[in-house]
Amino acid sequence: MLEHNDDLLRIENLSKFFSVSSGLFTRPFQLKALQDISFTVKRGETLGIVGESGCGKSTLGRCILQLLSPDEGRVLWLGEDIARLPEEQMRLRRRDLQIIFQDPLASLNPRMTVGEIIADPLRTLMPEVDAKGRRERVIKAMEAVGLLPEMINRYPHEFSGGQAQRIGIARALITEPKLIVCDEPVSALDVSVQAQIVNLLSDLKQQFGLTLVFISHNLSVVRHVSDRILVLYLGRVVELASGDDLYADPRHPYTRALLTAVPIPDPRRARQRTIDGLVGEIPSPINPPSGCTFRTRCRHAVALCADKRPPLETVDGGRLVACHRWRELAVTAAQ
Amino acid sequence: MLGYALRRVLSAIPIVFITIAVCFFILRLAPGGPFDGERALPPDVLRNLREYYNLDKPLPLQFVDYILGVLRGDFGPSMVMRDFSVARLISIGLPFTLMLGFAAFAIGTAAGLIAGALAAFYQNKWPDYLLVFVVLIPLVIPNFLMANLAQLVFGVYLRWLPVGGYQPGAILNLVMPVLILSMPHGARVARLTRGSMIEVLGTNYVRTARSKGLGTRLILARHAIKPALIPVVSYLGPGLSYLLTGSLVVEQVFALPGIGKYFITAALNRDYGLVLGTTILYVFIILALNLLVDIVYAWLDPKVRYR
Amino acid sequence: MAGLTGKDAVLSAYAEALANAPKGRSLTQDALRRLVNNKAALVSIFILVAIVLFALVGPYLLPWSFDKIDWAGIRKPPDWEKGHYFGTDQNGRDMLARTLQGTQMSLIVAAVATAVSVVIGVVYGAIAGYFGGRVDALMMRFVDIMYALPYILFVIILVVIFGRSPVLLFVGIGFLEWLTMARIVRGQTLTLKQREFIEAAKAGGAGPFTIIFRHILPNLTGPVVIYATLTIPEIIVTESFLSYLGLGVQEPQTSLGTLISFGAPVAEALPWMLYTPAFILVLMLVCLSYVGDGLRDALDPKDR
Amino acid sequence: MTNVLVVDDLDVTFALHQAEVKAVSDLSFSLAAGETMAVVGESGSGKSQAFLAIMGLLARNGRAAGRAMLGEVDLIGMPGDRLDAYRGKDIAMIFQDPMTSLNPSLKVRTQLAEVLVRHQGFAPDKAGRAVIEMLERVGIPEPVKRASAYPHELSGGMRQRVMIAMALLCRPKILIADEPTTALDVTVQAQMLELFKTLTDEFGTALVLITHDLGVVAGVADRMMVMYGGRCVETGTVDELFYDPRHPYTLGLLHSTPHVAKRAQRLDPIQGLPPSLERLPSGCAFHPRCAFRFETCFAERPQLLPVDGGARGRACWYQGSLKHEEVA
Repeated sequence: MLEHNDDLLRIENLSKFFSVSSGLFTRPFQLKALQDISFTVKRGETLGIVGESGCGKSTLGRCILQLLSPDEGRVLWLGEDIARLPEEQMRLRRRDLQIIFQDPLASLNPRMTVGEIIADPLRTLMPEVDAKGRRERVIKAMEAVGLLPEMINRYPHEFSGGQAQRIGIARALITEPKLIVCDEPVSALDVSVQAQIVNLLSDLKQQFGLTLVFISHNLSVVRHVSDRILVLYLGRVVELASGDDLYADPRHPYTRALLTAVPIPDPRRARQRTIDGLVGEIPSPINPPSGCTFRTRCRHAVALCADKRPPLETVDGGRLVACHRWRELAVTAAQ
Repeated sequence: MLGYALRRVLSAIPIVFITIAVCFFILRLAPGGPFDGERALPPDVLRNLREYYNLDKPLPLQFVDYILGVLRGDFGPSMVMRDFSVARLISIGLPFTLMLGFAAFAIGTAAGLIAGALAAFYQNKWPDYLLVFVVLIPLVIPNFLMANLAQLVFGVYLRWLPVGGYQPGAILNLVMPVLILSMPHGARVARLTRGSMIEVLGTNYVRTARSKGLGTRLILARHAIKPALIPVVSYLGPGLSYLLTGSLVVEQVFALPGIGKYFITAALNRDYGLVLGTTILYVFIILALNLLVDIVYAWLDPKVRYR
Repeated sequence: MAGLTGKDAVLSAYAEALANAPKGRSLTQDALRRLVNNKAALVSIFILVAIVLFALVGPYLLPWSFDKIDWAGIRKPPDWEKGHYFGTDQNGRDMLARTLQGTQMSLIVAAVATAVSVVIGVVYGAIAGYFGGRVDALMMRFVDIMYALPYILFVIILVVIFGRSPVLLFVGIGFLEWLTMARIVRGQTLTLKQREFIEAAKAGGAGPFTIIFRHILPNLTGPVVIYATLTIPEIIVTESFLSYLGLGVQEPQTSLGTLISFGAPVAEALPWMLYTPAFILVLMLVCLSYVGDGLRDALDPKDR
Repeated sequence: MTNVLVVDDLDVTFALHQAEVKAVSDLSFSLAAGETMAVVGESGSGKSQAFLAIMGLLARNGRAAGRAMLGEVDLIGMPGDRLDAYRGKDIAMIFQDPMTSLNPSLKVRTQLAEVLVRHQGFAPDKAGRAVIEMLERVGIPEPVKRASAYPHELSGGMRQRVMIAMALLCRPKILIADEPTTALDVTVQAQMLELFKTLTDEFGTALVLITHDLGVVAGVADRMMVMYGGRCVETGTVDELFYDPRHPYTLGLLHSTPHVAKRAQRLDPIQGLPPSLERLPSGCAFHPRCAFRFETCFAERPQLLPVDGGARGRACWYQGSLKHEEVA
């Protein structure tokens, strides 16, 4: 297998199934949350992952961190498959891989002080650091995220959402990780605070040389922070491209529809544009459509789309797209 | 809905069976027995007794015999009241206990629902405070004490009602027992109703109903009552168990000829046959009523049916 | 964070200073503050403490012990000169001494049974909740069945089995009382398990035991404390009820229920024999009920 | 154009266990027939409470003062049973969470038909037919089947469509939509906003769109009102406020909102946190976060005054220009 030096993380054919059981005696059925996902994350970049609710983006984030273990495929961290690693060995890698959550208050243990919360990963992941060293690191981390060190002995319920999110970020930073998965880090925050956190993340990324996987349903935010963007639909990759390419020239009809649906904070433009309205809503992942899963909402669907699943093709400049008709559609779009 | 009911009935059968088995073996394995009198019985008498009561066979066989008997309605002989079969004793006491229980259940549930709904509707106004306080009384005073106090006040001091005993037709003798029995049940129902009603009145969908201009009466009748009843109905099952406890007490205190009195006498005398028979019967009744409650529940909450 | 650099000395001095940084208020402290602000609960706590102290110490201060017979004072109303402050019973025993002994018994029984039920309930509930899936479904189905069964009959069967050994009897009652606790703990564990801070702990490399002891159990103290305060009165009532029926504590030992059962039939002639134990019992139960409500409001400030 | 709703000096206060909290202060505005007005603000700005007060739907501990004239009648302080003649008929409301805003134990048909029975005196079967028609109108496929469904059998977007259908049954003069698309995915949100546009146009209904998302506002609204700390800080047409904001908070909001079509290097957010209503800052509530503040802002509260003698207004002491370069 060819390894690029700048590939920090490489996901290969990853699938994750959940068995949904309704009762003690009924047979559980499978929900295919993720199917055949492959992509790489390069050192120092920010990879955005977007999709509607239920598309599997959070599951993907958790599979990267082995908080959920994938059912199929490999998760290569620096060339080593961590998907089948026993938990004790995985623990050694965890200091490099951290996560920030959506609900800032729910992600903090209400019975622990801020200092204890931030120091928690240090205790298990870096036992060589003594209590004094831990404290120093905690204070440094707090300063880095813009929290006053005087708050170290406070409890989470005394903080607002934005401050709580800063605590969560400090906890993720404490082990000096290489990669942080940000799972909807700003969607629970007020607009003005959301912008502060977005800026904070990009500052920290520069300062500490971080690589980010940024999961969000908000395309504007993803666009703002990401170098490359991965679009998921019903547990499959439909398109992967650099942020500029994706927004300037979306190849998959789903991406195009998503983009036109994003609200634009600019009245004149907003009034001018036509929304490429998707029909209906996302189908149930328990019983996905045959062939291309997007075909039920796609205006360009033809018979082929129902019969055969489109492969993920590499198109110009390392972009990926999974659509039978992307070529024809690109021509129509150009006209 | 029908399928749901059927499934519930079928799943109750093993529970009855398991309960019978557990009670049977616990009681058979327990140290001591009905024949451990003050003086030891001669060995051959004891042997005859054991043979008569079917105690000489191996345990599993005894169990099979017992189950077969139960299926025929035969709960075996009483070991202490020698001339009576358990089934006969039960058939004397059961109708009375059921009557007492149902009367108390009906009165308590109805009163509790009305009181709770009123308290919720007048939340933090005087009817609410009054009801919350009144409801506390039967909850903190255990009902055997309540029964004794009521006997003393209404029977002995005021002489309004008979102190105890019962002959067929003596309705007045039942007033105190039924009310005493219904009070804690009613109080719990009232508390639950108040709590869940307040919760429902604060939900978004009641707000939606108000935003439609439906008017208080319609909102209560159509939008609030059904969901508010859900926790109350799910309490009614365990509530029946509480009523049963109460009925043991009430029958004892007021010297009423119900099954509870036999049960206590049997327990005191280690009359295993009678204890077992009564327990099985109670379990059966309670499971049957619980089943009914579950079905009502499914009717109230459409989501349950699809589980 | 890049490694520690030249700022080390400054930083470590700063860290020292911050060791004394202003302490925040934990959830528990907040709850206690709210509890203290609740007057009914506060008064109830004082009364309860007084009752407990008096029940434990009182017998040593009284001129009569609970089983001593005063042949000169049988069936006598309260008599301060002879030291029968609450009168005597048919056998000439001091009612106050007997009531205190009965209270002691009720309290011990309640403590033992509550402890047993809390331990079983927490362990059972945490296991069911943490492992989830079929284990959980099976374990909780069992609890559902137990719930539907007539609890008091099983207590009575236990009495029959364990005979007259009060300790065993109340361990037995504890064994039957844990159902609610198990349900609550299981439900809480299930919700906590899905909370993001548990995932954060996992991402921080914490193993299952660290998660249970450091992250789940501390967050269960609220419901467990509330449950325990609600169980104590329930067990006091159960015990007094059994004793009242003649199935519980036996002579010369006594309990509030036994005393009431002796007092009730003669209440017309010797009212003090009923009212003394009845008053203490009801007072305890009322106080416990206010404390329980107060704790619930204090620990769950949502609806205020 | 005639005004369908005129609000004057609306105050909303909540009695909390220790103190009284003012959620809305001195709010005045008017709503013209058929127009769409957006009310923008972050959490705690009082935007929802103001309209719940107008609808008479405040929580038990809430109290409203002032006037809200729906034609000739004042809705504030009107007892619930009299309000019911207008609620759902002339003025309707849609809430954020379609999951909990529909009654889980009643079928969709029941919840819709009752509005017509109550306000239009329809017989049940006629109401039933009208319900199906309206469901079809809001874009629900197989309306006959959906009408007999319980809310939990529908998807989030479908439930919000049901809510819209319910609110529009009586063709109200005013529709208040409180964060109607926040819980929905972008694609469904876009469908929903289109639906709002077409239906309110068709029925001549004035729409009040309460939201925190400036993107939603831009595409749909004619006019907007920005709220902060329970007060209106700036109001005007959408174009005026987006292209020429005169209040630092409006400007800050615009700079905080990421734009999908542009990749700015950095957002320029407002510093600090939205205030808690229990501890509102003195003077202008925005001053602790404001880059243009000076002494007056700490001590005195600015009034909402007309700008350029036109219809727009703002509440700010700063008289200079808010050009982007000048932001510190």
